[in-house]
Amino acid sequence: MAKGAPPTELVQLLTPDGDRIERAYDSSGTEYSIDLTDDEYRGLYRDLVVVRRLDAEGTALQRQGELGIWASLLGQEAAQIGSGRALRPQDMAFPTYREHGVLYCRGIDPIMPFGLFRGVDHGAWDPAELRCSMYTIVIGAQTLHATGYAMGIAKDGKVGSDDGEAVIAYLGDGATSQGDVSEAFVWSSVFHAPVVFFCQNNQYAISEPIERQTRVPLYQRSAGFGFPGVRVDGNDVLATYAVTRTALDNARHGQGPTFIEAYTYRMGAHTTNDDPSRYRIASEVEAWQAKDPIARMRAFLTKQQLADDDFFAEVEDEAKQVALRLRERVLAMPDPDPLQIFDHVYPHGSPELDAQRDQYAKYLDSFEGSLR
Amino acid sequence: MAKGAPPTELVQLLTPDGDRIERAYDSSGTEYSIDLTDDEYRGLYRDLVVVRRLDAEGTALQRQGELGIWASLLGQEAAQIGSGRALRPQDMAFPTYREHGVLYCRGIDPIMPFGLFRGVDHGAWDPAELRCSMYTIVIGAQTLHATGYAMGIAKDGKVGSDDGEAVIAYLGDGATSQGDVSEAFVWSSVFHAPVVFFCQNNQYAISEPIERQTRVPLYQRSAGFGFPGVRVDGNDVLATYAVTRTALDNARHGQGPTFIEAYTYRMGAHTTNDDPSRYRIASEVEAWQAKDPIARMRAFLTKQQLADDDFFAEVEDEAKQVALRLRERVLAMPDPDPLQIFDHVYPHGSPELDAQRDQYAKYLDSFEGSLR
Amino acid sequence: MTETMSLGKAINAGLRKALDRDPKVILMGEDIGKLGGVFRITDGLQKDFGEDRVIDTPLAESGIVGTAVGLAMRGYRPVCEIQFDGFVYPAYDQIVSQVAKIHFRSQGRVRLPIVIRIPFGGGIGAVEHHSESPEAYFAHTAGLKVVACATAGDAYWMIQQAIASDDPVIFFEPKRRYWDKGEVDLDSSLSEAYPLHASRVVRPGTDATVLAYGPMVRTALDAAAAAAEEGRSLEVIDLRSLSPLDLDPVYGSVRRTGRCVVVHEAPGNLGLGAEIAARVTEECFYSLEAPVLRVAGFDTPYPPARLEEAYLPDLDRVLDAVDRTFGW
Amino acid sequence: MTETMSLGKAINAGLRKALDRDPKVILMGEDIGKLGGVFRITDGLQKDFGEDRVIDTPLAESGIVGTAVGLAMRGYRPVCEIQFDGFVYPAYDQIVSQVAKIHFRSQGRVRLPIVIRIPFGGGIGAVEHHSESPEAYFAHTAGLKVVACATAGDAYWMIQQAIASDDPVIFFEPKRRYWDKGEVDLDSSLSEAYPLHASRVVRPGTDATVLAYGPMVRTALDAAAAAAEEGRSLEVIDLRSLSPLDLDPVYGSVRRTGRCVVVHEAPGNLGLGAEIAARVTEECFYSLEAPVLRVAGFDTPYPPARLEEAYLPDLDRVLDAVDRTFGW
Ligand SMILES: Cc1ncc(C[n+]2csc(CCOP(=O)(O)OP(=O)(O)O)c2C)c(N)n1
Ligand SMILES: Cc1ncc(C[n+]2csc(CCOP(=O)(O)OP(=O)(O)O)c2C)c(N)n1
Ligand SMILES: [Mg+2]
Ligand SMILES: [Mg+2]
Repeated sequence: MAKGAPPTELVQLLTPDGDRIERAYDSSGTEYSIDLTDDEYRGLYRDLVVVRRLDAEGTALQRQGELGIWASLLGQEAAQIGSGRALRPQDMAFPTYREHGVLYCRGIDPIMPFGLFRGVDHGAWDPAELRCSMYTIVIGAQTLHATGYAMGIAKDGKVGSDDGEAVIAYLGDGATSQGDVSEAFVWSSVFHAPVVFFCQNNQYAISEPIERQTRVPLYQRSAGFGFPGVRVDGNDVLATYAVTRTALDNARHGQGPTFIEAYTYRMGAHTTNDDPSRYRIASEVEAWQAKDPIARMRAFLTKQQLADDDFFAEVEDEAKQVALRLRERVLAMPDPDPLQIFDHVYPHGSPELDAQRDQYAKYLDSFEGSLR
Repeated sequence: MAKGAPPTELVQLLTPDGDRIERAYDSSGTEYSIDLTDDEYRGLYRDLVVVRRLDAEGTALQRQGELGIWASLLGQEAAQIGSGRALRPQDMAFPTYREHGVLYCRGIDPIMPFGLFRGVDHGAWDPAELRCSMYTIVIGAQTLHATGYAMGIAKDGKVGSDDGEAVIAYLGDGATSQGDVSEAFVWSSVFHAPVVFFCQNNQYAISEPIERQTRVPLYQRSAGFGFPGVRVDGNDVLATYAVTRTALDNARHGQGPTFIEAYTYRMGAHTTNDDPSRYRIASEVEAWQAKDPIARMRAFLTKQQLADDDFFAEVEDEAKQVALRLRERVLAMPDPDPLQIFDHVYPHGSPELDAQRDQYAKYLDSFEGSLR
Repeated sequence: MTETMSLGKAINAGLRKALDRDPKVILMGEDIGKLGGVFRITDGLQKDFGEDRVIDTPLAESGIVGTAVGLAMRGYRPVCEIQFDGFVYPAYDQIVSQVAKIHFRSQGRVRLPIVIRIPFGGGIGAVEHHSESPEAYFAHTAGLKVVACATAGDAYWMIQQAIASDDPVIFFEPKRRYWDKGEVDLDSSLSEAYPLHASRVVRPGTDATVLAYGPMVRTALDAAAAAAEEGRSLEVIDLRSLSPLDLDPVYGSVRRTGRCVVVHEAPGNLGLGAEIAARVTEECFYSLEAPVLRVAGFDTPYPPARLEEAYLPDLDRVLDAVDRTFGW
Repeated sequence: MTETMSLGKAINAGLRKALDRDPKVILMGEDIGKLGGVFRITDGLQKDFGEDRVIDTPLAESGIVGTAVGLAMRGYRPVCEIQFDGFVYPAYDQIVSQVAKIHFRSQGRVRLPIVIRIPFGGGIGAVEHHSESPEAYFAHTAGLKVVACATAGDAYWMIQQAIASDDPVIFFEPKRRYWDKGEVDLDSSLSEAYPLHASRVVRPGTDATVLAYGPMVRTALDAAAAAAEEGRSLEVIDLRSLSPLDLDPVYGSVRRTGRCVVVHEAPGNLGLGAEIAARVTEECFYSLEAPVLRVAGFDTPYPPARLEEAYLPDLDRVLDAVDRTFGW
């Protein structure tokens, strides 16, 4: 603990007005600061804008009937980019269903999650190759997977140095109520696993406000399991980056797990199926608008003269182009062949399923002008 | 908080040598003291001795082949009697499978749990009548039942006064790892339910030492869920009584849940099936022997001249008599009729089961010298 | 008086009646309050009955069911909503080891009149875990009763009967039929309504017997209509109760028709069709002209939405199976 | 070389071989370390392979299986022990929604070579939750493979095969047969051993076919021996693999005998017997002289120990069913 530093509940390095705070301290007194190059600051801004634009494309595509559903990250860009950029290449991420921004930071083709939301697949990609597990829909389940994976890292002797590997497990505020998440806390603590639990407290689990999950600030949850909890301003990309990086580095150096509560807000609906007007008032949303993660970063860049209008316009344009390319590719995604239903149930197949596939193929072929 | 009082981790009102501590403070500074009548002190001693004797009878009966298994409470008498006696008549208890001492305090016929361990029933009694739920074997499950029951108390408006009702949920140290227990913590906190979680940390979950479940003292677990945790010397019947009574009274007055960690030791095997010599050393057991809950209460009574040898002999004799009567009744427990298998699957039966019962009855009757 | 309403609205109306009738009835679940549930099945109920009776719970299914057990012990009649079929599994331990067994364990001293509502089945274009048909997992569990409604008229009464029942009831709602409209008889009474645990012939016929429940009842009826055009008369029976099964009407039917096809969305392997086939064969051995055939989901995880049409039994697959019973 | 050992010891020996063969194999569970498991199946393994490979876990089954998923993603081959059948349900969500589905979800990119060992069944005089037969809950779940060993000889090889398999395997161990001795062929190799997912005729016969698995194989064999004394020849088939089922040998047998009885401890309703009866009837429709009959646990929760003898299928009930197939 930096002596004399006033511990604060919320770690913040950038005020909503875009003013830099030199150093911040979490509730246990750990100090956080950040010193990036100008390019890096601009890079973070670019990430935020591109990811918001990609996300908007998801929402638009759903409205146009091209996706079954879309889970928007609107408002949570800083939490995702800050944490996602804090990952080192060797690290492994376990997302929920909303971490499009994290995938982007991992360098994953933005089309990846669209298979799932379009309904052509279940969100299939190679976690080992992309260093990012697949989306997990069952709330909380991935936190145990992340913990087990991190136990494996420790078993492999891949902790204890700068080259050490670490795991980040994403979860929502609602997820903290699930037994699996508490069990992941127990396991990671007992086995001292190199895992960071990154909770985006976006204030809602669908319609339920955070008060339905806890009476005390969430970041306090982990101490009683034996590892530190930090609350960071999740709309502050710099603070999120700093806090996550510290936690990941602690993990990779063998100091065990950390729980991060990124205090943020879901600006949009839970998913495109949702109607938030039924459960929250406009003034609440407006209040959060004033803390917008992109506006604040833009104000910072402007005030520090790190970027001008040309830059902002260029980023805007780039985002538009990326979204356009994405849209085209989504529209071109082919429907899967019906017989794919039988694929990959087991690594080496099963005689029963082979028989079912054959029978179904014959059945399909029996129709004139068969679909296949 | 009593000003100037030094918070301690372990609340203790009676040293292992039987010396009284006037006041004790938990880690948040809450003060505990106790002032019982001489009769009450002697009563607690009597409870401890009788319950240990009843428990020994369980072990003996199992060794003689009269029970399938027995889960001994040896060493945990003070935790159970202290908490059990702290209950008021209107309170409700949710035990695990080891709370024979709690049942005793509830005034429940000591034969009750023997049905389960003998295998003639599953431990059937009327929870509403006895103000004590049935034994629960699935680790942790009962903590949610207790929480729901406590929510019902609140719904019924039965909190907020001295007549308020409260619930006590028993659990072990191992149970704290189960998701259900954490969920019970979430629920009880969010709904401010009048429930006390009473955890007997007997240092082991079968063979696994407490270090396999947590890296930090267990009583710290609840704070992050939004309610206080207290560690009490579970071998000190006075402290356990005082802490539990305070927590229950807080609950009944509408101040929500408390988590109590009764720090104690399982002196015997996990159950009669277990062989603790495989996983713990004799010197550890010996060290705990010095903290024996009965010896310490006896020393206290002696030092304070509250009891003499006649009293102790009389209690010993009473315990023997109680155990003897119990033994006779256990031996007399009849085997159930085979057709009872079909009873009580559903409150109003089911045509399918009725048919199965009839068919089976006919089948049994088809044997010469039918079993029935 | 009868009223036309959607199946979803009928459940809403039935829940309202149950809340009205008995102050001990409470609803619990995720997002069932202000939002009215993701399918709006509880729409308006929290507003009218208060937060004390229509409870938005923390996000944990074991917690929902486990606390419902405690509330039931306290004298309440909890109705739990599981948001989607695929999210019931975290509660599986509480359901199988506690809800199903406590009455037996207590030798009848503790009743748990708990209803667990589960919107089930596919056909709505959803992502993984939102289209499961887990009914066999519950029907195999002694101590539970399991029902599935198929029409608005049944839904309205069945949910009330389930809540009034002293048994724990797993109540399956055919989510893709939530918007299907039907006639609801509002004048009947709980005691007069068609019994909860009875199957029902929903289309009489003479040539073959088709059994279905939940979302597949309409599919079976569509198939019967199509078959009729080709001169084949199918008797369609809505099973309604999956545990206990009410198969006497089925046996009667199969003894007449000699042919039987069971339809469900759940994977065929160890699905309800297996049990029904086994029993029908045992009871109607000498009447059967062909083995009981099953039209079911394939033995794979539920596929992505763009494949669900191929995965789900439909009119053609039902007719194909009927044909096969004739060609045996 | 063959050696006589108990079934429990054979699993222990098989686990030891697997740990020896592949450094990625790890064992996880409650009390499996110093204690060697409550049934001593892992006795001595932690001592010999270290705490890093034989891991005493915190007390939470979802945690055991959920972290096993992550370890498998990292390249390990976790073998999880569930202490007793009745304690697998807290892990049910992880098993059904993750273990069973991740290979499918990932289109084959993620393999989960996880084995979940479950001592199952009754007959040991235990208290509630310690005598369950939950195999149907898993066999109904696509994406899992499910096996049950019945003899020491099979146990030794099957556990090694299950661990070597790239599938997630639910491995049922007949706990009341842990102490039964049998011959174990130690010289065979994994590739030469009798295949994991194949059933096996364990006693040839001509008059009726009796199917069993796990603890009931011995019961079926005892019944066959008794029947032989009365001049009736029963063919006994040990199913071994419950998912997928290997029924070709069964069909062959039933086509010869015309009679089939399935035996299991699990409740009859929607137990394995239902699926087998349905399939055998479909495949052998014209060969069957009587419907496939089932001898199973009653459709009740598992009773207290003093009633389990009455609850569990035994020699007499098997013979009674065989008789009934002759009297049909
Ligand atoms: C086990 C389970 N129960 C219920 C759901 C349905 N569901 C999907 S998202 C959601 C809310 C999640 O809230 P939170 O964890 O805060 O994440 P957020 O959506 O806000 O990012 C719910 C209840 C689910 N997916 N899994
Ligand atoms: C869900 C579940 N898993 C495993 C078991 C087997 N088991 C019975 S007692 C026990 C240890 C319990 O330890 P703890 O909670 O500390 O209670 P104690 O026995 O020490 O009183 C275990 C693992 C069980 N009963 N339930
Ligand atoms: Mg949220
Ligand atoms: Mg313990």
